[in-house]
Amino acid sequence: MAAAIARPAPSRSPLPRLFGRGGLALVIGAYTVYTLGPFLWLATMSVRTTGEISADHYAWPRPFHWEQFRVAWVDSDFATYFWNSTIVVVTAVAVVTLVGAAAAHALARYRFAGNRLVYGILFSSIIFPPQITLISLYQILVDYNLYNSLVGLTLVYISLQLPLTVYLLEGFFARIPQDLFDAAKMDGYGDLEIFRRIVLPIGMPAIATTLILNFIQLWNEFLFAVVLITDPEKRTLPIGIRAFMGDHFQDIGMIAAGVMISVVPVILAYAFFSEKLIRGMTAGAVK
Amino acid sequence: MASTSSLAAVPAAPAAERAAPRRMTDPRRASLPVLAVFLVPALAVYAGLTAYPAFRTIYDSFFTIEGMERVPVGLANYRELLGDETFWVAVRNTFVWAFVAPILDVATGLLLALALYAGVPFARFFRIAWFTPVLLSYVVVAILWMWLYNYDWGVVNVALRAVGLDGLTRSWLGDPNTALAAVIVTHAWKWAGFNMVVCLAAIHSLPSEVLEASELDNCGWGAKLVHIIVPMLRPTLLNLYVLAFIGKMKVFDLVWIMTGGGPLWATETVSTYVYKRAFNWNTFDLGYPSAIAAVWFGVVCAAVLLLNRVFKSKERLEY
Amino acid sequence: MAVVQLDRICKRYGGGGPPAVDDVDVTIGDGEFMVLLGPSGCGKSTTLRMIAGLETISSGTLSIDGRVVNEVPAKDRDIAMVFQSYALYPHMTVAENLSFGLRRRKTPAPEIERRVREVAEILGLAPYLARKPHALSGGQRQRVALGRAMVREPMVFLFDEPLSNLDAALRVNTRNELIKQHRRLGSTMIYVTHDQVEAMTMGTRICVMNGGRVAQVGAPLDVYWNPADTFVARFLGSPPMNLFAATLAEPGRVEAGGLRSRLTRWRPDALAPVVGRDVMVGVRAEDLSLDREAAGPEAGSVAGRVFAVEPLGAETLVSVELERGVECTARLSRGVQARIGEAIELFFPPTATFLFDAATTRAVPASAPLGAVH
Amino acid sequence: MTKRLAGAVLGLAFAAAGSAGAAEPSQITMWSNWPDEPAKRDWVSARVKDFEAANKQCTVKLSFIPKADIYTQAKSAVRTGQAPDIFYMEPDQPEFLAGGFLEPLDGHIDLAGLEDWAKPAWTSKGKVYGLPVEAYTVELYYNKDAVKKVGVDVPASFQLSQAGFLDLVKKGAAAGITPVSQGVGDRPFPGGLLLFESLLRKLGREDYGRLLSGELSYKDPRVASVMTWFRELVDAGAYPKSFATLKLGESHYYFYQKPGALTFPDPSWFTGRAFAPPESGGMPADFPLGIMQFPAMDEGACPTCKTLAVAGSFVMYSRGKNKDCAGALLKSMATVDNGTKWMEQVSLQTGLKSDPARIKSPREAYFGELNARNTNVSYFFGTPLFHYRAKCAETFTQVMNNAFPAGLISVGEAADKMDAACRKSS
Repeated sequence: MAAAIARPAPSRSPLPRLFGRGGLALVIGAYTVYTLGPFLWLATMSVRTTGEISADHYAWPRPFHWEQFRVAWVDSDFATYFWNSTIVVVTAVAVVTLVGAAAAHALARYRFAGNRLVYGILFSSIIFPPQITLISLYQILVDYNLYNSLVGLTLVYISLQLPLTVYLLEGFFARIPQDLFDAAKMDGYGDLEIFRRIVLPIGMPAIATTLILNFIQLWNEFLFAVVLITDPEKRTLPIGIRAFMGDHFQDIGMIAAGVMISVVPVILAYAFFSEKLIRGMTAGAVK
Repeated sequence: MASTSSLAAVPAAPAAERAAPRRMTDPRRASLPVLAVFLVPALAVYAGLTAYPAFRTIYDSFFTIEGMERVPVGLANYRELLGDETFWVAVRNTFVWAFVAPILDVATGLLLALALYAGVPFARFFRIAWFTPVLLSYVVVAILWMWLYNYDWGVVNVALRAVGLDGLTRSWLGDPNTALAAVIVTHAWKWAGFNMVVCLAAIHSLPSEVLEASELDNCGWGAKLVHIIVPMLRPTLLNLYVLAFIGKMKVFDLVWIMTGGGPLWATETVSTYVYKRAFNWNTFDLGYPSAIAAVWFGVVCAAVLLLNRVFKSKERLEY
Repeated sequence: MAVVQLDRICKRYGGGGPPAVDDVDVTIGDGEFMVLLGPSGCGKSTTLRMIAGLETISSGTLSIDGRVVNEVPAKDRDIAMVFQSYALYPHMTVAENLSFGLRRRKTPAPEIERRVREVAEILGLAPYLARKPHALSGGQRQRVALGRAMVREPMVFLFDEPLSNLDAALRVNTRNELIKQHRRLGSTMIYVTHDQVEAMTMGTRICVMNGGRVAQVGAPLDVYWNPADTFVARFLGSPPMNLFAATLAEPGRVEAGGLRSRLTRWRPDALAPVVGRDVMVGVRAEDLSLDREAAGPEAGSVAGRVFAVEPLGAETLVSVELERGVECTARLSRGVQARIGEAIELFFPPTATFLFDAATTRAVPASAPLGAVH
Repeated sequence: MTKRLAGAVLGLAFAAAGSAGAAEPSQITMWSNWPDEPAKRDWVSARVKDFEAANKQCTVKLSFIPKADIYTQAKSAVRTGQAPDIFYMEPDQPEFLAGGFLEPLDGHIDLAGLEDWAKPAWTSKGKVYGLPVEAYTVELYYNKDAVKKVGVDVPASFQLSQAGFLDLVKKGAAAGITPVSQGVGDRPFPGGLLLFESLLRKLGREDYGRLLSGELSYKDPRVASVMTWFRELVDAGAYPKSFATLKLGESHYYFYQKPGALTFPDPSWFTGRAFAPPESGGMPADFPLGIMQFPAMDEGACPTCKTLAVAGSFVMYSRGKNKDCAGALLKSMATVDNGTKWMEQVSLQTGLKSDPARIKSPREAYFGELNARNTNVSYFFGTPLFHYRAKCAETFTQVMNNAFPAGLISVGEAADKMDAACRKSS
């Protein structure tokens, strides 16, 4: 389908007519099936019993076994997992945004010796394979009594997302005209107030973008959660799903229901915030 | 790590420098206390939860650590690494993935963004639909795609059989010839939407005059793409490539859940190998996996620097 | 109200190179409207930012009202500034933008309210107080920027090319508005621009800068008629003053290429130092005419061929090539009919002649004032 | 700004401190595998409940965690003093013992409650380190009806010959029924079961032991002949096409529900999954399950040999803070009574002593058949992964478990790779 878009059309008509309505629709339709198809398939399976699924993997659910969702919810501690994930992810995202924004602001705005060095150091940690720090991080958390605690996991999540946050926000903050800062200085504001009253509000589109990206990534984080959390009451959603899969080893229908439970809120949230995400990304690029 | 010295310097002398009004008059400068307030939290998080563990890992790589005992072995772990066949297979697979797959990701993302930019109806719906895979966790994506690749009833083989191409059906994840490609496709499926959103944002920010001018120049769609859009998006595309590259150099979750590195190490990546050596082999030695991790960190850094040099791109991702 | 005194102010940036601002020595009187004029990169904005406290002063002293403020942060200098980009806070309404500085200074709320109202009334912004900047036109934004400075009621106003983002008509309006406000407030104002019209019309004095140094300070017309060097001479005036290279063979008259001129403004002893040396003879475009009689008995002249004619409506610019590489432009009346390629001779009164030393570019001081009929 | 941040962090820290402080001093933690195997889970829960009822001074925090996660977590946890007091372990993870992380049970439990054959799996320097709850033999389950349908009669010895098994495979493949249901999607050993059981019967216990300890080469002619035969099975289509990705749970389903297969080589903990309710994927009640012996090899040294192994065991953490309670719990588990209950409820062998006379299993028929296949056999102790370590174990997983039975590499290549990784150079 990629080739279809790229095919040169000897036309100088505006974009919409460039390669014909038909071709475009076909490509778009095909790609939508490709992205949504598997997901919808999963959705149908979530309301079918495993017996029905193995009889025909692609049949339309008949009847709809909505009770699978109830069973999945009751059977496993999805409520707990949700709550844990929410606490950890929301706290981590809030803190990393604040900490990252402060650092990004300092790096974008102030000239000081070692500015680029600090930036490079912070950014370079994006390169670290997580396995590199996993074991030591584990030991450190134990040293500070933060192992198997949501606080420890939150701290680790903050450190995980810090480089990306600084990277994205620094780029955006650097584009805020210096005049605004000068004006605020003339208006009598100090550095911290300028950050709070000027940078944060103006940076909101970019901050929204990093909030969303950080949220998605942490909501789905698995590796650190599995190593750093052992208490079933402290499991986050991805480990919860894994455990749930373990509990229902060959019950495809039930697994699908569990997966749907975990996925739907994120998709709804994205559908709600997607405009902001795009705007945030665009806002930085348009000056 | 060169970082440690500068890390220490910032919080060390805030009081001494407080009386530096000279700096205050230039809004692009800030006194040390102010800088400290802004930077210390981030640097503290970095130092405590990234630099220190990383340093510890590198330190560990000069030991053999069995149980509670650590025996200094000098460079032995590194020497062993040179002769470790599995490691080199993992390096090869990771390189293939890291250099090839981002092209797939970025190209798909760009073309999708162009399709949306071309002004299709329901653009908002498509944007959400195409972004959906990004929202799914690797665990979910892995389950889903293992079902899709199922030999007996997976979509891929069912579709092939439906069009009479029974000969092409295979156990996609079980065949060393296709396993890596199959996992790469899955990974691309997950990430294309992200690239699409970034490209879309970048296209929207292109000055429309240039696009209009190119139309006056009787510039065809293909020509416009090649001569106008791609060159103007170049910084964005290159940055996406580098970001994707870094991501692939670390790729772990998906492989681990889908194939565990098999069959016959065909999908082994450096990350899965490190993890395997650290957590899955029935030995406790942390020194060797630490050595792999340390070497790999160096390789990734070098590769990123090299890419930046090749692309000569000082421009950064446009957000 | 305040006197702003710049005493040998220098600005050097790290990394060597010539200083951006070099030894600027100017005193701006109380209530004066001082215009810093010069091409981009001449150091005028840097000077302004040093006064504002947005840039450190490398050496020299800056004092406001007798108080040395080199080390005083911007917020404590009681100065307001209007930026070229307006620097309106995009996330605040007009009212919030106006009151932002006052809120910081702990001004009582009713007082803030009163001042914002007042300024909004004066500038005609009252209907827009609840809007955000992106919903305003360029002129309205400019007025908000001005208003933001005015509500502060500062000792000194600074303007950094505040009109350059406006279209021509609006620019004229706003210019008049600013003059009006200066008269009303009577505050000291320092205004940076590269536009000579703004400088001539607004400034009580102008300070022409070039390459980081002050080229000349004075009342607008004084600077216009007595430029200190070729740079000032050419920078003020549109089109720029015509300069002709020549060698002063004898005192009293000069001939070079198509140029012929008598130097009646200089007594021989004034010319003595430049006799036999290379000089630049200057004639403003508006002093050239086709009418020999009007130029008087000792009229100078230039002869050449027309190579460009630009009718501007009110007048016509005619460009003449005297010989290869030597050109001059005349501002002639709108009725002039000139054809390209046509040979032409233009005349000017000897009293409209300027003379500069080619080696130093400095003007040769005249013995008699400029006596053109204007 | 920073104040707010500090406040948030402090708040969290307090919340954590609060929950930590609430812990009872006599509480011990215990991790068990088998979240997905109800019978075993119930057995463990019941033992813990009994113990808590009898010992008021101890409470037990019991978690059921998938095996892979237990290993990952325990591996980090033991190093830092954070491992639970009691956790699940199998003898194929010897590094815990070697690293000194396990507490010898000698002083805590009555060793007489353990079967003598089960002790060696956990014995080191004369001490026993694990409570061998789960034991198993490697069995060859089959679908009686399907085998009959393809025209093969299982002899009275319940053991086919080398050629007979090949014939069974070919007939199954010809009839479109997968001969051997097996997959290696989530386990490192199932692909090796058939081959290594055959090698055991060919080589006899002693030489098989030498093979697993690296003293005997995979190029040995006897080994080569079994591998060649095995390769014939593979080429005849013995395994499902989805072999590489089929998970253990799925291969169960594959065997007794859909699409169905002739045989299913599996350790006898087969029952943990098979006897789950059919609607959540277990074996249908009327499934014609049979157990046969793995085929006898031509000129095999020991046709009656069989692998016996200890699997799920409970170990005590050597740095546990409450060894008294932990020891008491393990002690309360190691009784004949509990062994009998395990056999009854789980339908699986145990390393705990049991009283066969008292077993009243609802799966009597199955148990009878399992016992019948285990009379007059001589056991070899331990699966290949119990003997293999590190690179050798990894190579076993990739080559013998996966690539070779998948037909990806030849007999010679497989032998080369195994020798390279496992052969002792001496």
